[in-house]
Formats: sequence, structure tokens, C-alpha cells
Amino acid sequence: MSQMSIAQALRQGIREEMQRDERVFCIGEDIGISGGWGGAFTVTLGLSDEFGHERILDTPISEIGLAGVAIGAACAGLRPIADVQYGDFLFCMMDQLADQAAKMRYMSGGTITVPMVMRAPVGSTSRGAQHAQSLEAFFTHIPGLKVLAPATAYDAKGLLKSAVRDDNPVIIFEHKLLYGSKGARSERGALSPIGEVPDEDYTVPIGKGIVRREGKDVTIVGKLLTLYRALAAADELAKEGIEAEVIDPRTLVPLDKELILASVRKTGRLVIVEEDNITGGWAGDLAAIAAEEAFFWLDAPIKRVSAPDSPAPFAPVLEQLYVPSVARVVQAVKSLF
Amino acid sequence: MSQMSIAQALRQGIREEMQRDERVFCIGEDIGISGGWGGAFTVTLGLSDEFGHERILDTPISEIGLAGVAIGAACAGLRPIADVQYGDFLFCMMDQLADQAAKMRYMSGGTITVPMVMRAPVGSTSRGAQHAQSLEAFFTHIPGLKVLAPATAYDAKGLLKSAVRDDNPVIIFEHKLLYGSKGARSERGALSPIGEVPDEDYTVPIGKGIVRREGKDVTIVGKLLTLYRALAAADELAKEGIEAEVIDPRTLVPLDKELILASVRKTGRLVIVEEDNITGGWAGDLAAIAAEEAFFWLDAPIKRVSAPDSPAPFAPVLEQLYVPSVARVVQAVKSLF
Amino acid sequence: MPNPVPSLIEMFRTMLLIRRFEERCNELYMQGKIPSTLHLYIGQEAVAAGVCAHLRRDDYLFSTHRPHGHALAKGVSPRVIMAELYAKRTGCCKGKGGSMHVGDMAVGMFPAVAIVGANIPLAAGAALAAKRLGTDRVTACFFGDGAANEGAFHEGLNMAAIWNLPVVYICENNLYAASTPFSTTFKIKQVADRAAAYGIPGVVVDGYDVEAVAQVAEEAIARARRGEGPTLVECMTYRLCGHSRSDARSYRTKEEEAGWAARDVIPTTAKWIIERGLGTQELIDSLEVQVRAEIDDAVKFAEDSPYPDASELMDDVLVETAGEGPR
Amino acid sequence: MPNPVPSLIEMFRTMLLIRRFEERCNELYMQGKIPSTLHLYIGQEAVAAGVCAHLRRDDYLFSTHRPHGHALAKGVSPRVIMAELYAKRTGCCKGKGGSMHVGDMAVGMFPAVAIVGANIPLAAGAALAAKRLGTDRVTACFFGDGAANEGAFHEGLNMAAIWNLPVVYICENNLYAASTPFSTTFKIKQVADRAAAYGIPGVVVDGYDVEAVAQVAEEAIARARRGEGPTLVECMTYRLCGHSRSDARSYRTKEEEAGWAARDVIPTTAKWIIERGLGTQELIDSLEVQVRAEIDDAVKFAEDSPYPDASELMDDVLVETAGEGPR
Ligand SMILES: Cc1ncc(C[n+]2csc(CCOP(=O)(O)OP(=O)(O)O)c2C)c(N)n1
Ligand SMILES: Cc1ncc(C[n+]2csc(CCOP(=O)(O)OP(=O)(O)O)c2C)c(N)n1
Ligand SMILES: [Mg+2]
Ligand SMILES: [Mg+2]
Repeated sequence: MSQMSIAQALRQGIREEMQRDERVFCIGEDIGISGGWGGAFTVTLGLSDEFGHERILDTPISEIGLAGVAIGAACAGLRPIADVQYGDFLFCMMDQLADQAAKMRYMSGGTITVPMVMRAPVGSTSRGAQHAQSLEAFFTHIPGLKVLAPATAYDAKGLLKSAVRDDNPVIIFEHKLLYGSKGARSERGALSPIGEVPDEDYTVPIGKGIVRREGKDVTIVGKLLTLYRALAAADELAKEGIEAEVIDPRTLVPLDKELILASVRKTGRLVIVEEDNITGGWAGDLAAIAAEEAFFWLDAPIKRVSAPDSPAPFAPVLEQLYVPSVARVVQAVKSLF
Repeated sequence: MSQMSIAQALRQGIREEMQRDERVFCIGEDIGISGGWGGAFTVTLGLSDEFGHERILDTPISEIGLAGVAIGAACAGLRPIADVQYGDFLFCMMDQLADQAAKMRYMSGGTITVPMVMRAPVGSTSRGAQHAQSLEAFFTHIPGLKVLAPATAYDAKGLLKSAVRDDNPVIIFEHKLLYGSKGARSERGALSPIGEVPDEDYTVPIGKGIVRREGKDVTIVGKLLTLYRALAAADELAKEGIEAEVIDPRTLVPLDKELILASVRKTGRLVIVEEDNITGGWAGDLAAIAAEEAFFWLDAPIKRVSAPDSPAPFAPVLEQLYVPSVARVVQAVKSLF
Repeated sequence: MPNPVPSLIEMFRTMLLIRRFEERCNELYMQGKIPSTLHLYIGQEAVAAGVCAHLRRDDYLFSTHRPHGHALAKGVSPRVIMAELYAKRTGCCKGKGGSMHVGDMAVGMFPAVAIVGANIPLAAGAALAAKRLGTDRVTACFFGDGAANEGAFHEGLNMAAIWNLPVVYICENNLYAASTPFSTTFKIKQVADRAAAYGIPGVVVDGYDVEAVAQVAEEAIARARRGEGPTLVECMTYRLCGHSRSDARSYRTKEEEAGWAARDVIPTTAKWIIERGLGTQELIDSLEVQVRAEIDDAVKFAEDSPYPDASELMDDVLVETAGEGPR
Repeated sequence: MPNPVPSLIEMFRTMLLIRRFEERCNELYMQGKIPSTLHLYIGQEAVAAGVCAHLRRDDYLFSTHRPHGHALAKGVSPRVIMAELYAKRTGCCKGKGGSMHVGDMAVGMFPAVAIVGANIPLAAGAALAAKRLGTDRVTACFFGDGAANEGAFHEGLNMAAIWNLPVVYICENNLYAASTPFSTTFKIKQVADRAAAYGIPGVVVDGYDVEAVAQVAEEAIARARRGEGPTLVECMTYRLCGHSRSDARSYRTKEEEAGWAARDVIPTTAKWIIERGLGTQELIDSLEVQVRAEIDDAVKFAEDSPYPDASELMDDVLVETAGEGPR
């Protein structure tokens, strides 16, 4: 076991997969330049020294191109780990991901596989609306993709390894405030959870959620940064005698629906916490599932604690109101009793 | 009053707005070529004869460019009506719509307006997965855009006119099987509702839904093609003594939430019918709203009748299973009693 | 293991197969046997035949919304193409793709990409893989003049160029993107002039001369195979049919059409064969008989095949991978 | 109503204002007074000053993630820029945009676009509007060498070209896109060579010579204003600072940096002024005093300004338009 940040855990996971399988390579902007930063959040730092620039492949600023090359290479026998500096830039390559990667297998009648990974940092960090978005809802809505959202170092490494070994296109969303990137690339206000990571090879299975805290009165689902908000809220609520069960879905597609529904059937109450805009967010989808499949067990309305329907504001004073706070989660839970 | 198809109604609406306001112009691929088709579904047919090629502006096959030009022109004083041949191609210009058009006003502190319209045909018509998607859920999830989905000729013209006069970026989704395009561009299996359209100037207000059929037992919400599936299902259900209220939201953003919630509070049951993939669809968002705001009035789980989570299949025999059928709506409703 | 030099007769046979196949498709479409829409390759046959003459079976090919000609020239069986058009489960995409997505990885043809230009970076990716995996496979990527205005063209060509990837980009300039004339969307004379923007060779060739196409393709493919990087080949051509189903083609003049029809690649190439003494009219006639038989067989195969079963709707959305995945 | 010929002294004053502004920003950022990140313009001042010298107040300007220099040169008040960086409600974006989105439509500057390359088609659109509305406004669009590899560059330049739009594209080639050297992502010598792919003029100019920049810009702007279409101007330049906050710049050699620092535009231009007898050291010193005062004032304004109120979070997502909309 070692203690490490998510950035370190991802880096170690990538390194191990590249050692294990010659076909694995990284592709992205500013990921391997000597003297550079190892990507926007240091995840690939040092890897080009170890594996060379052919396997840590720096691209021009060409998102359509980098996604297309990753997808084409995956179809033809390589196993790319692509990345994008900020998740927002996925919009620049949206056609390649949504129309090509996700549909190629189905359209070909199953004759093609696309074993690619795309890593994308999400979350608001006072950089204005074009560097702040949560993209999960867009991608969970595209059949043919798997979508992951690890919130701990253990899961980050374990899910990354599963993603690399999966024969499907997999998008991994990582939260900028959770990386624990060091030095010049660290973020003010970051949470940076340090976690235990096994030294031996392990994977976290895709499609399995986890109960982060047990409770009997209400189910709170949080992912990425909002998992921590949910956990902090649960601490607060416990002081007031409300025992919240906190679930981290970890994988959004395929979703561990049963884990969540079982919890809701036990507690009778569901609050979903998400950094994304409320309308059309992933939280709404989960609410719909519960409203259909756990309806008879529900004792109260389903609550979503999300960002409001505005672009992300730059000003930190506004951003604090935009990203769901612990207080908002507490308040939402209490409104159900 | 005249009888006309949706394609005709849209064409008339565009013509009238272009006559009314010199700043209005159309921009898109193959929309105005002399001897061409007037766009993929004949909506702009003949308009370049009337207004010239400067105001019916044919572009290269450059979706980023055409969206960018439309947005830039809108910011600088024109009022573009842009279009895309198939809604799927919106992914090629996703950054321009999601990151530029939608956010420009907010990021600028309200100093810029983006009075543009983007028209996009949606729906599955046996052309394979890249020419079939329903895009509503992606765009309702982007704050800063208005999103319309007219299903009748009256609404198509009236909402188009409202969109052109609106100072915000507006996306209009139109269903390929509802256009009633004539001649070479007609679609097999099209429904092509012909409707009454006033001869005098009128608009349909953005943000107002409409009850298409009154009923007391269950609320069915359908839009675009699935509105007609919902109405047909209501006919069937009536024979079995179930009186369904059918609501057409017409505008998805801003949504006429109160109209739908009032109906749900009356009937106690909600079924949402949508052609899009179920996970992450617009239907889920509406279900979430009802599960939060009409919870105490609900007598049964909320049901979504949507396409399954696969890309759209080419084979008509599979497509029939993919697009929600009347039978599936009937069955879903009956499962609630 | 280079291909033997393809003979004009072999290339002509490919062209003829494509022409008759497309004509039959059109008939079947008119009869309502083929659903959806069709983008036929009639008139452009010399490009597919000339380029593919120099491709190996294990080379990769990327195509577009107009893929039947490329597929036939690369060696995809007419049976599985026709069955796909019929939306049958025996089709090359099991009925899930349709006309715009035909392909067959068994002969190196990726499922065709119907988003204009999107195949260009994909082809660079396949070429990257071929190179990294130590093969000498070449990737050929076809696209239209219209596609050259897509951002994907720019990004893909540049990446292929800077990494010296073994890919040949073949732009079929048929003077129109759907109804839009080339001259209104380009302020330059030739698409190939854009090669200079990426530091790679650009070549223009008469796409109505199959031998000229084959010669240019041979050089570009050999260059790629030698590891010297991509080439942009522009074939000047013309579709003698509409853009898609029932297109009255009123955006083109009758004179322009007549000019190209007078050079129609099928009779012209047949004439060359006879004039040069490479074959007789009887040979041409026998080829006609052969390709018609092949197409009849394909149609019969398609007609006799079953439709996909309802249970197949959700197949092949994702691969089921248990545990480690393939190694 | 053409601008009077800008004097070297005026351009130098603009450059100096930018330099001192950026240096102050850096200090304030280090002190934690400015949140987020900053992309400073230090070293590239001659480009903004030279180009904007020939822009009218009502001309449009599009900028990037590195916009402070363009904003100051176009005449945006240092106060509202600084207040924006401080995230104050008096900022040019009311605190909602931040460093990467500064702009002020009152002087024709669009809110800067932080998606690399995305401003290029937007600028074509503004130019189209200017033309259609019968004005002789010109649009200037700045972007980096890295942006020239985006699909948006390709699509935007081509559209500006085919429609002869009144826009000038200024590529600031500072040899790096973030940490990535120009030479690894281009197989050509100059970005301006790509102009030929769109049939428009491409010009390369020394971006460390403000007079040379101004001269090339003058011609390109005049050409656009005459309705003769776009020009791609490539200014060879170098940032003497990091890409963004706290960048150790280890991807560049000390020699390379020293070479450019030796030509630093601020002392060099000051020297020219003195050598040519256009002004004295006293003049330079007095300009220093002036710009520092202006910046002090801006900082004070920013510090004294209030933060946005919670109630403003949801303002300006959509315009409230009742009824007919503006006519
Ligand atoms: C991204 C995208 N935009 C638009 C279309 C619609 N479309 C299909 S084919 C076509 C014309 C293509 O022209 P070209 O590339 O010259 O190929 P050709 O049809 O002439 O073979 C268009 C606009 C599309 N399929 N994809
Ligand atoms: C579409 C997109 N991709 C990547 C980025 C991240 N990014 C911000 S600045 C930058 C480098 C830009 O290089 P260049 O265009 O040369 O401008 P410079 O920073 O040198 O002024 C990158 C990659 C971005 N903002 N947008
Ligand atoms: Mg063409
Ligand atoms: Mg640069």
C-alpha cells in the first residue's frame, strides 16, 4: 500500500498498463513535452522519459484530429489513452466521440472494436465558463460509450486499468479539484484526497458503485467533487440525528442501478448531488430511474442539488453559489423530513 | 387560413420574417443553390430566387464555420436563421453552439446578444446511426439556449417567427417525418400532418405548452413525432375506458412546467414518450421534475417510453422496435393501472 | 509481396462491376426493395478501380457516404453489400449500417463514415497503428471535394503529415458537394493545392483515365509503404448520376453533363482495350455477362436472406469483455 | 475618417502600458489578489500595438485566452480589465468572464474566446455583418500559432476567403503552443504559407518590430476596408513570460530565451525613439510615469470595487425579450 493523490494514482496506472501491454499509448496536447507539465494536471508527467515520445504522443491543438487518430488507431489494434486538457474541449471533438467511437461497432454489425480511453478533467475552478463544465450528462446519453467518474485514488487507478483493458470506448471524467496535482499545477481550493493504493496489480470493476457511508434515513448520491460534499453533509446531518447513506456510483455507464435502488428502497428518500447544471443533468436521469423503479418505496420527493442553469461564473463569490455546497445538501435533505 | 405542411409553414415563416426585417438571412449547406433542393427537406426552396444568394447563403461543408459565422454575425447586428441538414451534424459544431453562442452573453456580463436561430431536423428514417439522432437532451442541458420542438404547421411557423424575433440563440428541432416535404425529398413512412395556418402575421409564444387532448386518468407528454404516437395511443386507451390527457410541450427551454405539473396533479399518472435513447434523455429530466414537484399527487411510477440505449439501426424491421410505437405507449399506460 | 501490375482489363472489370452494381441498386431502389437513400458511384468508377488496383488485401480503406464503388474495388463481396442494402442480417453490417456504412474488415475496409470529412483523422489513426505495430500496411482514405472544407480534413492531414504516416488521401473532386459547385466554396483551383499547407505532396490526376489514376496511386502508395508519409491525390471526376435518390440534377447544365458523359469511363476504357488490342468486343461482352451474373447472384442472396431478428436490436452496442480483455 | 498615421511614440506608449500592466498583473496574482490563472502578453506587445494602431474605434477585434494586450491596444480601459481580473462587478464582464474573456463592445472588442481557434469563424461572421449592414468596419482577429492547427481555422479562413470578407487574421507565432514547439506540429516553415490554401494573401512580418507590424497591418486593414477580402498576417514573436501562471518554461532553452530577450521590444523601441531623435530619455521616463499612474488608478479602482452580489448569479443567462424583439 502507498499513499497517493489521484494524479499520482492515474500516472501509476498508466505506467503499469503501458508496461504490461506494448499497444497502450497516450495521446494528447502537452502531455509529454520534455520540460513540460505532463498534461494540464501533471498526470503524464515523466512518462515520456520512460516510454519515449512515440508512446506519449504530443499532438497539435487539434481535438477532432486527436480523437480521430485515437479512435482509428484503436480500431486498428492499438489501445490509446487519449486526454483533453479541459473537459470543455470535448465539444470540439464531439462528432468523433458521439458519431464515430460510440457507433462504429453497432453500425458495423459488431465487426469493429474501439478499445480507446478518453480522460477528461471536469469541474469549475474560477476560469470562466469555457473551462468549467461537467460533461457527464452529455456522454451518459450516448449509447456505445462507457462512462467513469472516479473520486478516490484507489478508484482512479483501478478504473483506469479496467478502462484500458476494456474493448469499448471509455470516457473517464476526473475532477480538477481532486487531482492533488503538485507544484505549479496545483489548484487553489483543491480538496486533493490522498488515498491508499495497493502496490500490486488490481482493477476496480466497471459498473460497480460503492456505499461510502451507511445510513438508514436518506440516500445521498454524489460523484467526483460532490461525493465529498455529500459526505460532509452526512456528518452534519448525523449531528442532527439524520443517518444518511452516501453512495458513490463510480461508473455512470453501465450504472450500478441496483445498489442505488436497494438503498432508496431502504431509506425511502433520495437526494442527488451534482456539480452540473440541473436541467438535463445526470441527476435527473437517476431521479427518473428511481421515480419509475423505486416509486412505491419513496416517502418523499426526490431532490436534486445541482448547479443552477447558468454558465459557470468566473468570480469566486459567485462560483461558491454555483457549485453545490455542503449547506445546500444539508438543507435539501432536511426538507424531506 | 391556409392548409399547409410543416415545410411550407416554415418556408412561409422565413419568407415573412425576411420581408419584415432586412437583417434576417438564412445560412446553411445546399439551401439556396439554383436548381437545388432548398435544404435537405425543401424548407428554403425558392427563397434564393426571391431574396438572392446573399440572403440565402450557401456555405461550404463546414459546420464549425457556418455556426461560427452565424453566431458572429448575430453578435454584430444580423439575425441569422442557420440550418443543418441532419441534426446529427450539430455535433460537428458543438463547441460553437455550446461554448460560444450559449455562453457569450453570460461571459460578457450581458453586453452581447446572440439573436440567432439554428434549425435542425431530427428523427430516425432508416439511414443508419449517423443520420437519425434526436438531439433535444443535449441542447436542453446547455444554459443560454432556448430550445423549441414544434409538431404542427401552426406551431412551426409561429415558433419560428418568435425565434427570429428573440434576442437569444434558439435551436429549433424539426422532425423529418413531419415535414411533409414534397416530390423527390419526401420520406417514406412520413406522417406529414397538414395544418391550418393563419394568413395574417402571428407568433406562438416561446415557453408555452399546449394540451392536445384532455383527459383525467393519465398525463402523456409527447413531442415531435411521438406527440402523434401519444395521441394515437390516447385513442386506443379511450376505447378501453382510460382517458388520457396529451400534452405537447412545444418549447423545451424554457419549459411550461406548470402546464405539465397541473395535469399530473390532476391525473396522478405520467408517461413521457420520446424518440431519443432512454438514458439521459429529455424524458428523464421531465420525470425528475415531476418526482420532485408533483410527488405527493402521483399515484403510480413515472414511465418513460423511449428508444432503447442503442445507436439507431438501419434496418426498418429494427427501427420499428427502436422508435416508440403506439402499442408501447398503450402498454406503458396500462401498466400504471 | 507487392501486387502484380494490374492490367487494364482487370481494372475495367472492376469498373464494370461497380457500374452494373450501381445501376441495379438504382432499379431496386425504385422498385422499393432497398429502403432509405442511396449515393451512387456512377461515373467515378475509374478512381476506385485505379487506386484499389495497387492496394493489398490487408491494406486499409476508409470510405464515405458514397461507398459501394470503394467496397467492390477493395474486394468486399457484392453479396454482403447487396444484403446490407436490403437490410438483411447477412449484410456486411448485419443490416445495422445500411448503404452509408458498408465495409468489411476481412478485406481491410472500415465501415464507411457518413459524416463528411470525419474519416480523414480516423484514417490517420489506422495508419499510425499500422506503423506502430510494425506492419507495412498502407491506409487509403477516399473523400469528396466537399469534405476538403471540413475542419477534420485540416486536422487529419496535418497530423498525418507531421508524423509521416503511411496513408494516401484521395480526394474525388466531382465538382459538386451535393448541389453545391466546387467553384463557390473554394477560392483556389485545385484541392491538391492544399497539400502545401501541410508540407506534403499534392497531385492532380484525370479521374476519367483509370491508368493515370492507377499510376499516381501506385506512386503514392509506394511512398507511404516506404515510410515517406502521406500524399494528397486529387482525382478530377464527375458523377453521371444524381447526388442521392431521385435527384433531378437541375443545378448542373445539360451541356456540362453531356461533356462528361461523352467521356464516360466505361465505354471509353472498353474502347481503349479494343483499340490497343488488349482485348476484343467479345471479351468486353463476356465481362458484362460475368459481372451481371455476379450481381444477379448478389441480389438473389440478398432476397433470400432473412431480416434481422427483433432480438438483435441491442446486440453489438458494446462488446462484452470479461476480465482482462484481449492481449 | 481614416486614423491619422500613428507615431512610433504612440505605439510605444501602448506597448509600455501593456508591459507594465502585465507585470502588475503578475505581481497581484502572486499576492493572491487575482484568482484563477493568467496568460500574460509580455514580449508580444508590438503585435497588438502595431495592428491596433490602424484600427478604428468602431472596428471589431477578436482575441484569445491571452487578451489583455489586445484589449489595452484597442482602447479598453485598464480599470475595467483590472476590475474583471479581480472578479469585481465593475469589471468589463461584471466579474463573470475573468482574464480569458475580457472585452468591451463599446470599443469594438468582443469578449475574448478561450477555446483555441473558435474566434476565427466568429470573426468571419462579424465581418459578414459589417459588410451586409453597409459599414466599412474591419474585423481584426488575433490567434496563436497553435490555433492554426484547429479545424475552426480552416473553416473560418475559407469562408472569409470565398466571401471576400473584411477581416484581417493575425497569427501571433510565438513559437510555442503552451509547451509545444511550433516545429513539432507543423511540417511547413510559416503559418502564412497556409493562406495559399484559401486563395488569400499571406504575409510574414517581424513581430518584434512595431513599425513593420504596423505597416503590414495598415495594408491588410486597408485591403479589407476596400472590400478586397481577408489577409493572413503572421507576426513572428515570442512571449518573454510563461504560458500561464507559474510556468518554469523548462521546455525552452535559456539561449533561445536570451536571444529574444536581447531584442525585447520595450527597450529596443525606446532606443529607436531616442536614436532617431523622435524623443528623449525624459520622454520615455515620463511615459513610464504616465502608464504607471494609469495602472495604479486601475488597481485602485479594482480594489475599491464591490464583488458581484449573489443575486447576480442568474443575470444575463438569457436576454429578456418581450414581444417583437428589437427592430
Ligand atoms: C458533416 C456533414 N455535413 C453534411 C453532410 C450532408 N452531406 C452528405 S453528402 C454531402 C456532400 C458531400 O460532398 P463531397 O464531399 O464532394 O462528396 P460527393 O457527394 O460529391 O461524393 C453532404 C453535404 C454530412 N453527411 N456530413
Ligand atoms: C480547443 C482548445 N484546446 C486546448 C486549449 C488549451 N490551451 C489553452 S492555450 C493553449 C496554447 C495555445 O497556443 P497558441 O495558439 O500558439 O497561443 P499562445 O498561447 O501561444 O498565445 C492551449 C493548448 C484550449 N483553450 N482550447
Ligand atoms: Mg463532390
Ligand atoms: Mg503560440
